[in-house]
Amino acid sequence: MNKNAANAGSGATPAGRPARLSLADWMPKIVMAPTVIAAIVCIYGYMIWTAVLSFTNSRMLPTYKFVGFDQYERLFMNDRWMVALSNLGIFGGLFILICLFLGVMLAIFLDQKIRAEGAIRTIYLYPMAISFIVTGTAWKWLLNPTNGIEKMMIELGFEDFRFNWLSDPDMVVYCLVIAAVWQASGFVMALFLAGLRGVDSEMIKAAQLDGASTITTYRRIILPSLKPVFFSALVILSHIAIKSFDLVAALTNGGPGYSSDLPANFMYAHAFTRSQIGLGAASAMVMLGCVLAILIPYLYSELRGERHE
Amino acid sequence: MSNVAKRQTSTLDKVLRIALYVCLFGMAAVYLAPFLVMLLTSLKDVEEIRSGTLLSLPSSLNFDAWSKAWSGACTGSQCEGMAPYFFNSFQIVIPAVAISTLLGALNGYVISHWKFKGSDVFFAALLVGCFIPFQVILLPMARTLGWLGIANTTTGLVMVHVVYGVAFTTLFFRNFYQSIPVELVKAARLDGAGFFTIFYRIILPVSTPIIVVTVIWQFTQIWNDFLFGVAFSGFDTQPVTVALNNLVNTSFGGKEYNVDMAAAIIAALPTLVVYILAGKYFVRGLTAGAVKG
Amino acid sequence: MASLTIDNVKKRYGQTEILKGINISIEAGEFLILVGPSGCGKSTLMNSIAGLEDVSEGRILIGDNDVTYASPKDRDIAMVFQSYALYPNMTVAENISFGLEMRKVPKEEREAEVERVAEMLQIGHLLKRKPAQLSGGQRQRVAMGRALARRPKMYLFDEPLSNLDAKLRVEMRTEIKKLHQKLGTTIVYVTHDQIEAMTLADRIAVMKDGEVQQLGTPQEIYDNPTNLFVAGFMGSPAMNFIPAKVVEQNGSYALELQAATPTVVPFPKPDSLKAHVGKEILLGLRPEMITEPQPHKEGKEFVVTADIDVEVTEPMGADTMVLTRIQSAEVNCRCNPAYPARAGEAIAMMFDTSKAVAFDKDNGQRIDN
Amino acid sequence: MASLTIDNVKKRYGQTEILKGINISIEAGEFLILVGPSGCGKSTLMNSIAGLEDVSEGRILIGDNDVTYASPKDRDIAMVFQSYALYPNMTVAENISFGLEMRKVPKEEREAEVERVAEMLQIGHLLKRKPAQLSGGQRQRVAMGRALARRPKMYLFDEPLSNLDAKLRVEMRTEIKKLHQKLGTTIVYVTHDQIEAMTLADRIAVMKDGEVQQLGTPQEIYDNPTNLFVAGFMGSPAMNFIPAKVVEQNGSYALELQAATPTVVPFPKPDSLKAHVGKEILLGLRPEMITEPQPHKEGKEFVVTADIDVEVTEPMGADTMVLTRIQSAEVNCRCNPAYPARAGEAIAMMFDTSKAVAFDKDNGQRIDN
Amino acid sequence: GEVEVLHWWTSGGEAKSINVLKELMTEQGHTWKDFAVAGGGGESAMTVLKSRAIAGNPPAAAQIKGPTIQEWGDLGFLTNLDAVAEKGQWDVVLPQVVSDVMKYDGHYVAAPVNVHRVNWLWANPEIFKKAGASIPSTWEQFFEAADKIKAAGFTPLAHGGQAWQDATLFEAIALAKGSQFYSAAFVGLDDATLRGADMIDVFKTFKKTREYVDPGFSGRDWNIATSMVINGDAAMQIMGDWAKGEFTAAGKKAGIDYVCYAAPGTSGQFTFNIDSLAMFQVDDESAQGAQQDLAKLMLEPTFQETFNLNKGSIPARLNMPRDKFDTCAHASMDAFLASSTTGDLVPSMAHGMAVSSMVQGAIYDVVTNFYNSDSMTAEEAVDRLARAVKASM
Ligand SMILES: Nc1ncnc2c1ncn2[C@@H]1O[C@H](COP(=O)(O)OP(=O)(O)OP(=O)(O)O)[C@@H](O)[C@H]1O
Ligand SMILES: Nc1ncnc2c1ncn2[C@@H]1O[C@H](COP(=O)(O)OP(=O)(O)OP(=O)(O)O)[C@@H](O)[C@H]1O
Ligand SMILES: [Mg+2]
Ligand SMILES: [Mg+2]
Repeated sequence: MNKNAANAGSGATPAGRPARLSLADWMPKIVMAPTVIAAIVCIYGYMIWTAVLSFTNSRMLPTYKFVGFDQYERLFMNDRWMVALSNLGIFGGLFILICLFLGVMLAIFLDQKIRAEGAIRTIYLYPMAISFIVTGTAWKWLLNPTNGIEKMMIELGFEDFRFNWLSDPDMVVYCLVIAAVWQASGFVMALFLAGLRGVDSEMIKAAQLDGASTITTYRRIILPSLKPVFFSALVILSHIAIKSFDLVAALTNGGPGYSSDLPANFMYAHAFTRSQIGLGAASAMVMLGCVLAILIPYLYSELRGERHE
Repeated sequence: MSNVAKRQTSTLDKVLRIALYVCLFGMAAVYLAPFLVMLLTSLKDVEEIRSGTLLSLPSSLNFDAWSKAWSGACTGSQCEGMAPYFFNSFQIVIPAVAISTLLGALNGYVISHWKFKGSDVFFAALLVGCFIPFQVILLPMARTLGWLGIANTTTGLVMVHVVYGVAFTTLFFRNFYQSIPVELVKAARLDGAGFFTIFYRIILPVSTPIIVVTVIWQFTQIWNDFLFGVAFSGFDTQPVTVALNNLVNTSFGGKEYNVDMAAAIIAALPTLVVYILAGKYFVRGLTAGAVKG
Repeated sequence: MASLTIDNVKKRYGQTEILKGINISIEAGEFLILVGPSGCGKSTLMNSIAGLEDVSEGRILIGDNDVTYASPKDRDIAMVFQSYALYPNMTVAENISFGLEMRKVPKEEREAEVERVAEMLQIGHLLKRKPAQLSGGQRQRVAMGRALARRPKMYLFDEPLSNLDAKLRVEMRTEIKKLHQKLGTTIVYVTHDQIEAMTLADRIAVMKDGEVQQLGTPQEIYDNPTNLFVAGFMGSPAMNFIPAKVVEQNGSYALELQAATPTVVPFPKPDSLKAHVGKEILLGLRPEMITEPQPHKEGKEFVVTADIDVEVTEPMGADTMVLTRIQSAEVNCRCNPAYPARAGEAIAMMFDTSKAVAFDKDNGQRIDN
Repeated sequence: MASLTIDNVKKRYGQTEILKGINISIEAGEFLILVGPSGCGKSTLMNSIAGLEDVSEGRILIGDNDVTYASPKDRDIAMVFQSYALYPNMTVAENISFGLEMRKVPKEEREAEVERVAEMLQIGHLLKRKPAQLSGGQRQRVAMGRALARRPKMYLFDEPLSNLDAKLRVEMRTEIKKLHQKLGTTIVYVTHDQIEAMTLADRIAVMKDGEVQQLGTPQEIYDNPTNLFVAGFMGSPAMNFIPAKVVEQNGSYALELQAATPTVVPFPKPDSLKAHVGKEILLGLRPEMITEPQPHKEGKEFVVTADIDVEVTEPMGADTMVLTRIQSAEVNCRCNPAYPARAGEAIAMMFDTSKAVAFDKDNGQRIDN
Repeated sequence: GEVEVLHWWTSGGEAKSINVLKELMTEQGHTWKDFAVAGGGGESAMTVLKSRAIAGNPPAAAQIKGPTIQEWGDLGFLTNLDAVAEKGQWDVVLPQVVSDVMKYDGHYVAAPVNVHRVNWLWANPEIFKKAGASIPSTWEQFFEAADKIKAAGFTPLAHGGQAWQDATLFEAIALAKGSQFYSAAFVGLDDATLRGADMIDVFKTFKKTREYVDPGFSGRDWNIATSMVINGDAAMQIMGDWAKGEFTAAGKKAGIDYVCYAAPGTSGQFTFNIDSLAMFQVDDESAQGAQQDLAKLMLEPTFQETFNLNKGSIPARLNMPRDKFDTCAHASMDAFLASSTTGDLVPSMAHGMAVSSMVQGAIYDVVTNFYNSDSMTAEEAVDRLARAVKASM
């Protein structure tokens, strides 16, 4: 399984390689072309456009009056933005960790030849199916101090039970985490389950003989071989975390005050509701910058490391 | 580890197994709770919702809210319920899912088995790209669609979904194909198979689990998308989420939570159906035992 | 170190019965070699012993413990898989030390052990590589290393040397032999290499179609095969089966071959032929027993010289195989390369029947036992 | 059918050079066997020929076409991978016919071809199975079948028989030989089996560490190795290298061995020793040239008998290997099992030096050429 | 011709009202393409509008109000309605404040549908009776009454913790400091006023109301808060006249089951919120005709009446028959007329009639954060307010 056979080859193509015009040789490139074009225009083109806007004082619609770094200055003077950023840190971190943990755990549990696997799997997955426009309401009720879980627990006899995170500016971000985990962890589970279903059974046998318990087999043998799946899951989860917009809009609408605001909401509110496209663009660029700062080193090590497997 | 032999179980094993089931069903209950709230609410009438607790059972089964949500509730000035919007959504979702999945599979295949100079870099760039907040691309995308003459059409929406979905589908497939031995592709090339033949005959048949995952992801994302749906659709091509949003945001004359909840469940039905159908293909992978070492 | 008893083990995949009631029992510390044609169920049996496949029927005992339903890790067995089954995400060193780690061996000991094993297998310079970066033979040695690093009750080796070059194979074979002598661990070993089988085994089990045909010491199997299959399977080139008629001669019984001219050859146990007088049987004679006439042997008991027709000659370095024909049967003769056998001509060959055996033509069973 | 020229091919993985400038050139229709120690680069070379790995330097020509950069499917080559690389999602039949399908062979022909190949490989009953349901040897045969179903310009076989039992291996070897004779297709074949190498090859290339050590006919390689490595690599058990002093004797030159008593043995090309008089060299003598004294040979030229110390005896069925020692060197002697060699005692052995070769002790090169 | 109308009048009453317009248009032989995007006070609808405008494909008419009309006018997207206005004598039938909002650069570009009064206090007389309190007409009275109500075990003030509701309450308190103060602060954005002692006072009063709302208020929708008053859980709510729809839907009668008063200290004052449809330039000629017809129809008394009866607001045009309207609406109409001459008619800051959306957003942020913060003092809040307003101008 010389995984890197193909890549090492491509890297080491001698300079003297004659240019060939056979269609077959071009096929991979042709196949990728639409995506490449789309990415260049619709991702990088727009990104640059946004970057340009962030240096203008665009308000309701884009204009090109440049104002230098004014928007960025205003952004970092803005208390609400700082709250949103720190919320993203807490929310994103917890959300990704808990989702990964739950997703892996559930996938492994489900992989134990469970009788009702299909049904359980669908139950874990279904939260993804329902738009947050409405589940937000259900969650709002559940987390509501006066008539949600708290009330249920009190009725069940736990008189002192208090659960008022939703109205506590310091705790409300954890409510977001709960709802987001509820929604996304099932998909992570599915992702890992698909990965588990492709693992070579001989390897597992070998580990059993080596004396590894089931848990160790998963931890040391199976999960490491699912590294690419972790990679997928991580990208997906950070994507969800960074773009969590509906969630906040439906569950807290940023409140109490703006204590549960996330950058995506901040950006949207400023760019569209408050006619401050310039500021919105600047906030988008900062978001993107944060992502890149974390993502690029990771990507680099992932794409390098994988060459030898 | 399904191939672990079934053997006579010791007491410990049994206890563990029971614990496992307890855990799984416990989690299932937790996952179900919000849904139960929604379901129960949808079966109550407005008065009961106001007075009862969240998980109290409805006094009588009452499907009025469901039929209203389906065909009677007002979404804007029309009062035709959710029904008409389903078709719009399907028109968007089916081609968008199909195209983005196919493109993702092909891209993943190229990136993992037909590397060329820059393909890895491009993959990284694509990934970075999927972190661009969707809100910022609304305006330039609107302009682009206007130029292309497909603003506010289904085609335009499909295109938008494909463009921003393909990064994820590529990611899924690439990471899955990474574990397919290169020897298989080599053998097929020697056998005289070309680029597409290898893809179709060798790679696709072992991709079922990842196709399932990708379709689930894409279908859900596109079906539940609101932002693009609202910004790029025409008045007659609005997807179901926009209708749901309109329906839910009724704030005049008392909120009909039962109808809202019923509508939400109805709106989620196609996705659920996809989960159930696609889930069947979550079979064990087939790569094992093909090669040595 | 523990004895192994396989008691009427059957294994079915769906309808097909792969193991049809295997009975083998060896002492603690014995070296058992499984041989048999491709697809006869050797790997399946190994997997069953290791507990990696459930048996459909029967029992497996290690020492006095019935382990039929024990989990693999409780059986304390190390195995080399035919398909290697290396952990692709671990380096060679990690692959080797994983089993030790699982048994809670301290880090320093593990490292020392990895070194030792790697040196023995000549893969010291590969310790940091991932399996995908190894050649076929190197992978196979890593698979070996993984098993050898441990000190289990029993080793299972499934064709562990098949992808190694001859030289390395000899060295590895010697290492395994030494290991066995030093530790005295029970070993079950699958090989297709006759020399491996003959030199390593305390006992050989010859399998065919999911059944054990014969279980015995190498010498027993070689000299005293119970049936045509075993006789034909062991030894390379295979034993010759020459149609021969049982004739009565001087009150004893002998065999008549249709060589270039009919020739009567003596038989070590003439009395066993009595029941078959006048019938045709198969005379089993190994190629090295049909050679160019050798002056120092001629005239001895059981030595007869006759002319036979040469069909093909095959030089093999040390010897030349001369392919001849007696009636319908091809007969291989092992000659000195200098012996001037030429295709199409008849030439004198010396038959040494002192170790000859005889088989029933119809059911393939030995008749001289 | 096409000739193959490999012109200074180099291959690097990152820093490490795996192929260090390979030069091989064979005629159309020749059968080339690659041998060499595990990890020396055989599979890498095969992959390069097939176009599955880009070479870092050098050229590869098939016929007169430079195919160095041609895509694999344009080279019209069929290959058996060392790791089989069966398509896991296809049945055996589909695996075999896939290549034909790709070449647009009509369905009936394909089916007929699958049947034919399957019968030849004795896997007819497995056609409907998936690879995961096969035994190791069966998988290997399917891999063979996949190549054999096609009629390419060239076949590449990478250890195609390693997991087969001896009998099947002989049969398959014969089939391959027949195939080659019938079709005359150029074949490159990797094997670790000496007999396969000797019997199949038109030419053998002995590789070591990414370099070709010698390219020649089997007989050349066996009788006339260019260096110590080739001499030691081919033949099993390996050629003995006995330290010997060059002495002048009767105006000619001979070699003195430190057997139990110093013994002088003649050498076929005495003049080549001239430059080394008084120095110690290595005498290369194959085990079959050191046997129990054989009356019919004694007294012939180049035959000398001397006593040597027996260390171990190893019965191998047809022969017994007697391991002896001359100075520091282990010397293998191939004796009749009846010869009463006993460990610890000295016994007479007959040295036949008619095919002996001599090597420089320091650089391992032949000195008698 | 065709008119595509982008709006967020999706809730029951509103939808019914807009259907009237639709029918009227259809009668005229036009096609009505309904593009409704509900939610969030039109946030989504605004997004759609921008995206459509930038794609070069704006709808014929869109629900835009207040200063936003000017912004769109600035960008040159709006069409001229002067011809219709002249025929319909808009300058005559519309009060000056209303017609000013509808004009860009002196030309009509939008048509109004209604006028909301925002500074209402809705009360449940039952609870007041039980608590022995009387309906407050100043903020001092408010807190007195609230204490009694609280003591009687009810929630004094029904409130939903969303930014715009906070701002609505805040603006009512500010209005009690006088229309001049209000205008200087929220229309003129005068720095001194924003930092002044009065403003500090406003913030303090504002914060004090926090003690009279129940703990579950955060994130609550306004209509839930209203239903607390309806159900007899809470005594009062400060909310615009759209709250009336909730009472009506619950079968409650004005003056009997519930009462409406001006917010404490603001009787005679009127914070207005005008809904309107702005007309965009479209290429198609028949569409242009339809557009003009639409503008004309919107000002017809029939439509104005039905729409406002449904929505709880009062007609934008003057001199309408008022017999179908209820007492609260009558009060509203009276106040509207009276205040329009005294300068007590002020645009609602909380509902985007006073300032641009940027400033409005900045004020929202400070107000809502202050209301939910335990530590921020009124002085700090005032400072932040002034700075935020400056920064967003
Ligand atoms: N991807 C790789 N990266 C680095 N080194 C590699 C890689 N693949 C193979 N090698 C090294 O290249 C050398 C040649 O490998 P190759 O597979 O050609 O050997 P081989 O002659 O076929 O050996 P064997 O007989 O064991 O199959 C080996 O030493 C191996 O470790
Ligand atoms: N999963 C399976 N389903 C059905 N038949 C199987 C399965 N696995 C193996 N077999 C069959 O069982 C038989 C025994 O297989 P096994 O691997 O034990 O053979 P083996 O003796 O090890 O052969 P080899 O020498 O070729 O490795 C083979 O004929 C094989 O085709
Ligand atoms: Mg096997
Ligand atoms: Mg190899």
